[in-house]
Parts: sequence; structure tokens; C-alpha cells
Amino acid sequence: MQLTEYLRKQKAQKDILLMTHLVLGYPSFAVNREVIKQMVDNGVDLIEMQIPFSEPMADGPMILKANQDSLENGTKVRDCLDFAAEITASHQIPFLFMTYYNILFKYGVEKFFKKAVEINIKGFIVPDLPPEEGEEFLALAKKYDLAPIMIYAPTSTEERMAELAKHANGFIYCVARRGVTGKKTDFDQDFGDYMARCRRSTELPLAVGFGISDKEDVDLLTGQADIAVIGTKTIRLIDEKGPEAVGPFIASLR
Amino acid sequence: MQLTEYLRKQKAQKDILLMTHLVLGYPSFAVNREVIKQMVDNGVDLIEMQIPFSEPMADGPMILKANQDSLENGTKVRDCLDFAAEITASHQIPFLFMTYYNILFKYGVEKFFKKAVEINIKGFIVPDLPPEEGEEFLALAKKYDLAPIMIYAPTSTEERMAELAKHANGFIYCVARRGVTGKKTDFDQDFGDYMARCRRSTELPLAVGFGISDKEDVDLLTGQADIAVIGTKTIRLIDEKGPEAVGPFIASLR
Amino acid sequence: MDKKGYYGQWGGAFIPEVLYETFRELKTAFETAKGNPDFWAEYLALMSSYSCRPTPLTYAENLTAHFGGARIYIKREDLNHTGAHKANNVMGQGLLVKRMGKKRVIAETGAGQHGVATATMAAKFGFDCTIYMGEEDVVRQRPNVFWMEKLGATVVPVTSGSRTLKDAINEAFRDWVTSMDDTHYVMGTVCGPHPFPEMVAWFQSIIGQEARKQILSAHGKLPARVFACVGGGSNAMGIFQGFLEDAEVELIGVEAGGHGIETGQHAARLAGQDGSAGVAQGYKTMFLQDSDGQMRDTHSVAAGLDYVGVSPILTDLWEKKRVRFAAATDQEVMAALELTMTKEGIIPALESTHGFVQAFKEAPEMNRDEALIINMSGRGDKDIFTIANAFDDPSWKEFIIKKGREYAAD
Amino acid sequence: MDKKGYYGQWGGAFIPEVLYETFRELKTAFETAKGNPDFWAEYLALMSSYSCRPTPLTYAENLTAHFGGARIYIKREDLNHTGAHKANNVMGQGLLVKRMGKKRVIAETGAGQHGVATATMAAKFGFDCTIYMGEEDVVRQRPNVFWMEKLGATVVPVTSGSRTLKDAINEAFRDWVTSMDDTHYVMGTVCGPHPFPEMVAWFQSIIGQEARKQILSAHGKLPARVFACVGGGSNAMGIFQGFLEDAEVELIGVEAGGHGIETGQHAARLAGQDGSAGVAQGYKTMFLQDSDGQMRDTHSVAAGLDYVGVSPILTDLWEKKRVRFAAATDQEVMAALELTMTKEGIIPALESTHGFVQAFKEAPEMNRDEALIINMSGRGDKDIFTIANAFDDPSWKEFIIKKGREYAAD
Ligand SMILES: Cc1ncc(COP(=O)(O)O)c(C=O)c1O
Ligand SMILES: Cc1ncc(COP(=O)(O)O)c(C=O)c1O
Repeated sequence: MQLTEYLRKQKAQKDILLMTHLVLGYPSFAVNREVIKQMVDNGVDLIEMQIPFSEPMADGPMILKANQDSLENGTKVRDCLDFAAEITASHQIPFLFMTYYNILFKYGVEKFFKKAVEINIKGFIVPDLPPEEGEEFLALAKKYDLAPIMIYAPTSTEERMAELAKHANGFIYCVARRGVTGKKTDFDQDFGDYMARCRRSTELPLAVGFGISDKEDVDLLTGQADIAVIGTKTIRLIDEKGPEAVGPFIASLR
Repeated sequence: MQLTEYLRKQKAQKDILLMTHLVLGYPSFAVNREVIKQMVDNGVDLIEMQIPFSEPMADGPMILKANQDSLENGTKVRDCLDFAAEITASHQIPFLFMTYYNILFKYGVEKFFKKAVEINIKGFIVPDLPPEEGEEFLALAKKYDLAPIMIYAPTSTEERMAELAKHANGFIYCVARRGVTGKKTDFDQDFGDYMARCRRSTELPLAVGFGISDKEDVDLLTGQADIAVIGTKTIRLIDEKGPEAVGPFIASLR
Repeated sequence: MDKKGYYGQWGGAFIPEVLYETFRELKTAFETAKGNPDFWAEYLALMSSYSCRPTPLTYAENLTAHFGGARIYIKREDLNHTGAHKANNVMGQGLLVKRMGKKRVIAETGAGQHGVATATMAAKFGFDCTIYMGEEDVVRQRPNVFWMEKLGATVVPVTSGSRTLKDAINEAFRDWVTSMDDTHYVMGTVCGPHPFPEMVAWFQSIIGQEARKQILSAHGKLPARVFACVGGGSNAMGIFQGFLEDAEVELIGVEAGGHGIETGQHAARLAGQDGSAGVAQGYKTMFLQDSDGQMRDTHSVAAGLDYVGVSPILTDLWEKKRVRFAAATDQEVMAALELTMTKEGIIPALESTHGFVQAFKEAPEMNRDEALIINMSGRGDKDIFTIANAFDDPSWKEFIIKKGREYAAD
Repeated sequence: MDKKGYYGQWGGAFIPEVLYETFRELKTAFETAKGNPDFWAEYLALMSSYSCRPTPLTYAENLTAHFGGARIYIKREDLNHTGAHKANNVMGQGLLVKRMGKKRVIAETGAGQHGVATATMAAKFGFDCTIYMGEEDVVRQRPNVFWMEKLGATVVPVTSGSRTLKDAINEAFRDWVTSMDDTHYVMGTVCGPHPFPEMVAWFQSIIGQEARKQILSAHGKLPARVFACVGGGSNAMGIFQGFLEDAEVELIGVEAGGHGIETGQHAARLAGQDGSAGVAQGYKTMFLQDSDGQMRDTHSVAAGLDYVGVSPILTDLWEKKRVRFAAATDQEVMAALELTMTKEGIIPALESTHGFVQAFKEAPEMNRDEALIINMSGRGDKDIFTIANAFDDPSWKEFIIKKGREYAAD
């Protein structure tokens, strides 16, 4: 499938790939545009664009606030889709949507898939949609050949990972630790065991997210994971130093 | 018995007798002294001196306040007794003590009677001591030949009046109406019937108190009662116009 | 002559003549009701459908473990409708008022619990209602005043005397001597002239009847000791009556130690040496008074215990050594309250907490196979202002300051 | 795949993967408990000794006469320990937590009742306790915050989103995804991911079980209608379960009409047309949301009804026309509250009063030989600030201003 192949190709050339995250409409689409350009120019391999939701249950304070501010700025789902269309047209790397299930549900799940295909989105990350609740979602993902990114957690048993792997495509998003986004993670022994379990459970590339904020983290992941996911860190960076700080930061990671 | 005889003698010469009331130590013993002089000089026939009590359950706002203020001035029972001794020595008319039972009880009931005799007090009015609770009190009254003034109320049945009459001496204090001291009374038909009942029940002189405040009231009582009792009115008068107003007021009543 | 209403040398009916007939009627109505099993049945039915009787007896497992002595049981009068044992007495008198055909009730109140209970009863039975409350208590117990008014009662702040319970009682009597034809005075505790002590004790005896059954089934035998706070004495008499005949059950009444007996700022009439025999408010008992017989000011963090007199029945039981008396200081009360809240998730009224204090002092020295019962006469919600104050809670103060400014603004 | 936890098309468990194991354990623990008669027996024993179950069913004679229609009965959940039906759920989950061997509980709260109940349960069972409460509700329900803290809980004001119940739920989940190993999330109502709706409904079913027995013995037959306010839906599900099988009993859920459905400032998800299907907070139901699926702000004078979602079980029963839904406005609520206080001496919580409003609308048109039951989910004491506010009570305001100045002074 296209996303997986792309990732494998990239991985052949790099020790570890970078996936970055941003919240659409925060602080503004203009800044999003600028940030994405810097990310791409500095070698990010794929980007997850979060469509803001009023109840981002799995997100920490930083991304929670970004979601709220974006919505208060008046961001609508339609705006996110239009923006995504523009972005995918102007950049070569794959883009994913990250959002909560209600956004798809209200839009109409199949309608949403059609639209995603149309605007060249490569996959979805939906943290509140376990496969048990995702029958329709998973069927449509197959039908439209979009990657339904499955999520592993440190609490996932081998059986559970096997179950998730069955539905997975593109890559697996391994949540590095318990808790929500935005806190530091220490990549200790347990983490190693966890990654080993993830690896045994699937052929797919493994992305690791939650609390990855500098080169040191990325180096630690190199060899264990295929993709390092940078989330909260870039948002904080933009809040503090503005979008122009993103490029150098990304460049510094590898 | 001496008090009754005295009252009969007085009544032989007057259409109606006057009994006045004051609260000892309110506003001060000095004023009490002055007021008593004016009362006596203006033909009052007997005076009830109230020893202040902290819980004057049967008294209205005016006398209640007088009790409290007197106590706040530091009035002690001993002061009242000393003052009474001085007064009875310097005036010819009979004086009674009006107070609540706890004052006698704490002093020692018999001790109190002895003292009363010694300072020439002629009787007691104790509104919270019905004969059922007054066995000792009544026995001592006989023993020391002091008048235990019984109280009739408009709510007293003929049987009750008969019962009270058995223990009465000196005179009977007929409460003119329901309620506490200090409110106006209208001497209507019911009142007439009430007085008739009182009269039928006893040979003793009848005093009528509660709400008697001017000549008109006194005239209305004349013929029905032997003694008109002036209570709250003089206290109000002293508060408003000072002690010197008492003499003329008393004079104006008959 | 009718000398009923004495308990040993205590009690009686020292009433103004104008109330003689009223009391005669009341005694007759009460004696008839007491003699009539249907009345008690009607009372039980009311209390189990309108209030939550029988109230539970809760085993305080954590407190028991904490003190490592006697098994601690709590009789839960706080779960009554209106939140205290006062409901038992008030509802009973309500039924009596209905029988007497009167249309208006008046009452004194200290903590406000009796006032709220009476206002509640009046609403339920359709009576007019006036509540007399010492001005100081109106301030201390504002939430209760608010509810009384919302329940349709008129609350009259009493500004005479010490502006607390005793003065409210005097004011209620002053109302009654005018209005007795259509008005009943709902005395809130086992004090005042006969038949009030007997009547209130009778209605409150429901507590002890239940507690006795409950402890026997929960503990298999009688409790070694029973603790209750004592203001006028109604909740104490209520639970004690379940065990009076059982010589092996020690009964302990706990009075308000205020700032400490030695400071004189307290309301301990039987514990300590400050009380003396007297006659006031229509009955004879031990009062806090000076050598002239003038009543003294009392102090307690618990408005409902802040009273100069005490039930003549309890005074008699104290004199006969059947009931032992102790006092708890304001400070001890706050500590016991905090412990009870955090250990058991139970919030006793400040009045009730006095009983907890003494029980906590004695529990450790008792055997693990013994049980003690604390009568939790009411819940502490009503005391939020007092308690927040006592704990000097900053966020609460901040909240009140903010609200106050809001209100001041409009 | 495990598709349990659906009611028609509603419910489910939309949970982050990190909680998958936690929910598996929880489901197992719950199913084991539910399958084990001893567990329910232990639950009943706890509720009858620590709380006051069975709570009475009160015949509201005066309200019945006032409306001249159906006989009005009130199920008295206000007499539960902590003053609301929330205790039923919380104590049940407490027993479950003990069985699961966890040492800490967290909860969201709106009105604060569930928070107080959870803090109480935590004190009783010796658990650590953190309560998440929308900042707006912290202000509206300050007394409850005070008690939670005094009971030993940590209260965390939630400043995200609309700063009300839904945001408190999100915060609680954020805590849980970190702490699930030793922590149980005590969901306060019949919402959230499976098994919460089923679990909470099970514990609350005790209300309906009692009410059914009680009405049959009091009225001789089933009630024609049963009314309950609906926030998340736990008190309604609690009493409705006693009558679900009885087709002749009409079940009416009353939501918060706020300033009026037409104003959009309300919390009516099923009454009116503003609700639409959605998935949030871990479950699928009818939400108040915009066309993008963003949750809307809601409004109610009753913090406990001020919520965007509603029980999937009720949504299913609504869709199947088994439960009828209505809404009561803030204004109607204040009027019904005043009437209930003055007629019956009963003070329902503002939440509960919503049920009274609709019952009062329907009672007159019903036959005198019919009965209706209103589920009085809690007592109004907790709402004193809101109620005094709503009634614009001058003496209360004056009191608060004075207190505020006192506090500001020190
Ligand atoms: C909760 C509570 N407990 C106890 C008392 C004291 O009264 P008694 O001694 O009559 O029980 C009061 C009085 O208001 C009260 O409110
Ligand atoms: C007294 C009371 N009733 C009702 C509710 C609403 O919750 P539910 O619909 O789950 O019963 C609450 C919530 O806090 C409450 O406190």
C-alpha cells in the first residue's frame, strides 16, 4: 500500500524518519502554511494535521489549548479540508489527518473518506476509535485505500497488538508512554521491551510519539523505531519563538 | 389581715385606689426615690417595686428593657432590699415586691420572707408562681403574715378563680387582658363579664392591671375594680419626660 | 393540686396564670394521645414516610480501628428530613396540634434546626408559623433562617437579653400568652414547663427504641456506653430512653465546654461546678446563673448547645448518678469533626460533634468487644459558615468576599 | 470483536488504546460482581447502614389537593447520605474498587453532588481522591467544594472548554490515562464508555426497585406516570428501571430548558430539536453540537443538568418511544421549588425540581385515582447560593456582604 511503501523507501535512505504534527487553524492557517513549508524544507517525512475538536480527550494541555483557540478563531472543518487540499497540492510528502471520531461521524464517514481521497490525504489517526468501534471506518479505509493508523500503547498486550495489527495499515503509531500528549518521556528499559513487543507484532513501520522533543530523544529512538513523531514541541516552539524557529529545530533533529 | 384592712379603709374614702409600679434600679435608684416621693405625694395608695430579673417572661418590651438596663447598671438584689428598707421607712403607704420566683428561690425563700418583714414589705407579686408550685411560699406567707398576691387572668375559669382565691390574701391582681404588660386594653363587654366573675369569686379587693394609662381608663374601672394598677405608663413617662412628670400624671388620674 | 411533671425535685410548671387553661388543655390532649396506641402508630407512619425512620445505626469501622478500643456505632439522626433529630419532636407535636385544632405554631430556635423543622412541619400541616431566634443565632445560622423564610415562616430576631436561645424562649412565651387560643408553642427541647419535657422526651424516645434494636442485632449485645450532646437534652433523652433500664449501659451527656470550663465561657450546667439550682423559663433545673439568680451569658461554637438551662429529667438522672456528664471545648470539637469527616465521610453538626469528642476520649480505654453508640443528632451542612470560619478556610473566605462584592455592586 | 455496551445504535466504548486493558479489567470485575448475588447483598447492607435505604416514598397530600388531579408521590433520594441519589452509584463503585484492589479514585462533578459523594466514599473506604470540577461549577457550588476538601479530596477546577461538566469529564480521562494502574474513574452518571452506563444504571436501579414496591403498597397499583430530571440520566434510569416492563406506566424525563429552548441557552438534548447524534467522551448518543460536531455551550440554573450529552440507554428508550422527554425552564423551576417548599416542607435540589415542574403541568389533567411519582434526586440545601440568588433574597445578600467585609478586613 502506498503509504507503507513510501515509508520503506524513505527509511532505506535515513536512519529514522520524522513525522510532525500541527493543529489546523492554530495559531492561524497562515502560520500553519509557513510552518509546514519549513518542516518540508527541512526534511520532515510526513505530517499529521489535526482537525480541531472541542473535546480532545487524549490530548494534553498544550494541544488542548491549540484545539480550543483554533475553534475560537472560527476554524471550521471545511476550512481544514480546503487548507489540506492546498497543502497536499504544494508539497510532495504525505499528509495525514489526525482528529477525533465525531468530526468524521458528523461529516459522514464515507463522505469524509471520499473527500480525503480527493484532496490527496494518505491516512487517518483517530485516537478515540478502537477497531471494535471502527468497523465502518476500517471497511472504508480498505475501499478507498487510505491508511487507518492503529495505535499501540505500553499497556497493550501481545494479543491486543496482534488484534490491532490485523486492521493496521501504513504504519503503527506507538504511544511512548501512559498519559496525554505534551509530557516528557524517558526511554528506559521498559520502553525497550515495549518496542520489542511492538516490533514482533507487525511488519509495518513503527512510529513513536508522545514527549519527543530533541535530537537526543530522536537518537535514542533510532534503531528501535522507524518514525519519530514530534508533536507538542513544535507547537510550544511556535508559541515561544514564532514559525521561523521550526525549520532550524527540525534540521537539528537528525 | 393588715394589707386588706388598709385597702378597705382607703376605699371607704375613695372611689378607686391607685397602685403604681416601678422597676428598681431603673433608670437609677435616685430616680426611683424621686418617683416614689411624687407618687406618694400625689395620693398613690400602694406601690409594687419590681426586683429586676434577667428572664422576665411575663413582661412586655418596656418593662423587659427596664429589667435589663437595671441589671446592666449593676443592680443587685441586696441593693433592692436596702433601697426598699429606706423607702418603707420614709413613706406611710404599703409597698409590695413584684419579682420572679428565681429571685426568692436563690435568696432562700424563708430568708427572703424574714427580710421582707424586717424591711416592712406588705406582700409579694410573683407572676411565674402558680399556687401549685407555691406550697412553701404560701405557707411562709401565712407564717410571716405577708400577702401572697394571687393573679386572675381573663382565661381563668370560675373553678380556677375559686382555687386561687383559697390561697389569696391582701387583694387579687386581675390581669385585664391576654398578653404581656405594656399594651393598650379595651374595657369592653367581655371585660365587664370578667370583672363580674372575679368579684363573685372573692371577698378580697380587686386590683386591675395591664394597659391602664389615663384618667379615662381609671374612670372606666371605677365601680368595677377597687384598685387601678399603673405600670408601663409611668416608666414610659419617666423615659420621655423625666421623673417630675410623674406627680402631675398621678394627680390627673383621679 | 396537680403536682405532676416533677423528676425528683426538678421540673414543674412555673407559668403565668394566663396560661393555666392552655396548659390544662395541652396536658389533656397529650395524655389522651399518649394513652392512644393509634396516635403512636400514626406518628410512626408519618416519620417513616415523610422522614427516613428508622434512621440507620452506622458502624464506624475506621474510627474504631483508629482508636483501637470499643466498637464505635453512630446513630444517624442526621438522615432525618431537615437534617436533625428535631424533626421527631416537631412532627409529633404537629399531629397533636392538628388534634387540638389550632391553626398557628410558634417556636424558639437556637441552631435554627428546630426552627427549620417547625417551619417544615407548619408547611406540611398548613399552619401559620412564627419562629423566635436570638439575633446572635440569626447571624450564626443564616442559612437556616433563609430556609425557614422560604418554607413560609416568619423569623423574628430576638434582641433582648443575650440574644440567644433563652431569650428566644422568653419571646415565644410572650407571644403565646397573647395568642394561646389559636396558637401552639412548639417547645424544641425537653425543657420548659410540664408537660413539655415529658412530651418531647416521648417523641424523641423513638431514637432509643430504634437504637436498642439495632445495636442488639449489629453487636449481639447492649452497648457499654451511649454518648449524646446536651443542649436542652432532647436528643440525649431520645437515645438514653432506649437504655435507661439497662444498668450495665453507661449513659454520658456531653455539654458545651466552649472556651474551657475554667474560662467561664461555656454552657456546662451539670459538668463542672458552675451550674446551680434555679427556676426560670417555667421550670426548675440547674442553671448557669449568678448568686442573685440572674442568668449568665453562655458560650459555645454550637448555637444549639448555647443555653443556660437543661432538661429537668436529665438533671434528675444526673443527681441519681444514672447519667454522667462531661464537656467538650470548641477546639476539641473542631478536631473531632475533622477526624470524623476524613475517616468516615460523615459530617456531624457542631452540636453532635460534642458527643463524638467524649466518645473519642473514652473509646481507647474500652475493650474491643464492647460497643459504644454516639448519637449523631444532626448533620453539619447547616454549620458551613461556622465551620469554614473555624477552619479559617481561605478559598471559602475568598469566595464569600467575592460574592459580597458582587452583591454590594448591584 | 467485543461489541457489548450498545443500546440500539447508542453507547459503545470510544476509548483511547491506552485504556483498553483498564476497561477490560473493569468489565470483568463488574460482570463478576453483577453475577454474584453476595455483591448485591453487600451493597444493600452498606446502603441501609451507611445511607438511609430504603428511602421513603412520600405522599404529597397538599400538592395533590392543590392540583386536584393525580395523587402525587415523591421518591426521597434527598434523604440519602450526602443528600442525593449519587451516593447509590458511588458506594457501589466503591465496593467494586475495593475488589479491584485500587487505591485511588477520581471523578468529575457538575453540581458537586457526585464529587461530595465520591469524596465521602473515598474517606469511608480509605482511597485517595481527586475531583475534577468545571471552574464555573466550582463557583456555582462552592459549599460542595468546601465539603469535598474537608472530606480529604483534592478538587481541581477545570478551566478548559466551557468549564463545566463535560470538560471535567475530559480532565478526568486525562488523569486516568496516566494513572489507571492504581486509579479508578468513578463516572458519576449513566454516560461514558461501556461498561459505565450499564454499571451506574445497575447501582441506581435500587431506586426503582424500592419505588415499585412502595407505590404498590401505598397506592395499591402502579403509577400512571413517573417523572425524573435528566442530566446524564442516572437518577432517571434508577427509578425508570422499576417500571420499564410495565407498558402502562409512562416514563417522563425532564431536561434543562434553561432560558427556554428557543433561546438556544439550555441543555435539552432529546426534548426539542437541538440535539443530534454524535460520538464524544467515549460514547455515542444525542449531543448538543454544531454541524461540524463541535460541542455547544449549554445552560441551566442547575449545574447538574448542564451537560451536552445524555445516557445512551435513555436515548435508545427515547428513540423507541418508551420514555417521553420534556424540558423545564429556569423560571419554571424556581416557581415549582417555591410551591414545593411552602406546600410540603420539602426542598428539592434545583436539578430534581425540573421533574416537579413537568409533573405539576400534567397532574391536573390526570384522574384522581391515578398516581404519579416524582423522583426527588437530591435536596436543595447545596443550592442555597444559587437559590438565594435566584430569589434575589435581600437579607441573604446583606448577610453575605457583611460576612465578605468581615473576611476582607482580616
Ligand atoms: C443538631 C442538634 N443537636 C443537638 C441540639 C441540642 O438540642 P438537644 O440537647 O435538645 O438535643 C440541637 C439544637 O438546636 C441541634 O440542632
Ligand atoms: C441532585 C441531582 N439530581 C440530578 C442530577 C443529574 O444527574 P443524573 O441525570 O445523572 O441523575 C445531579 C447531578 O449532579 C444532581 O446532583
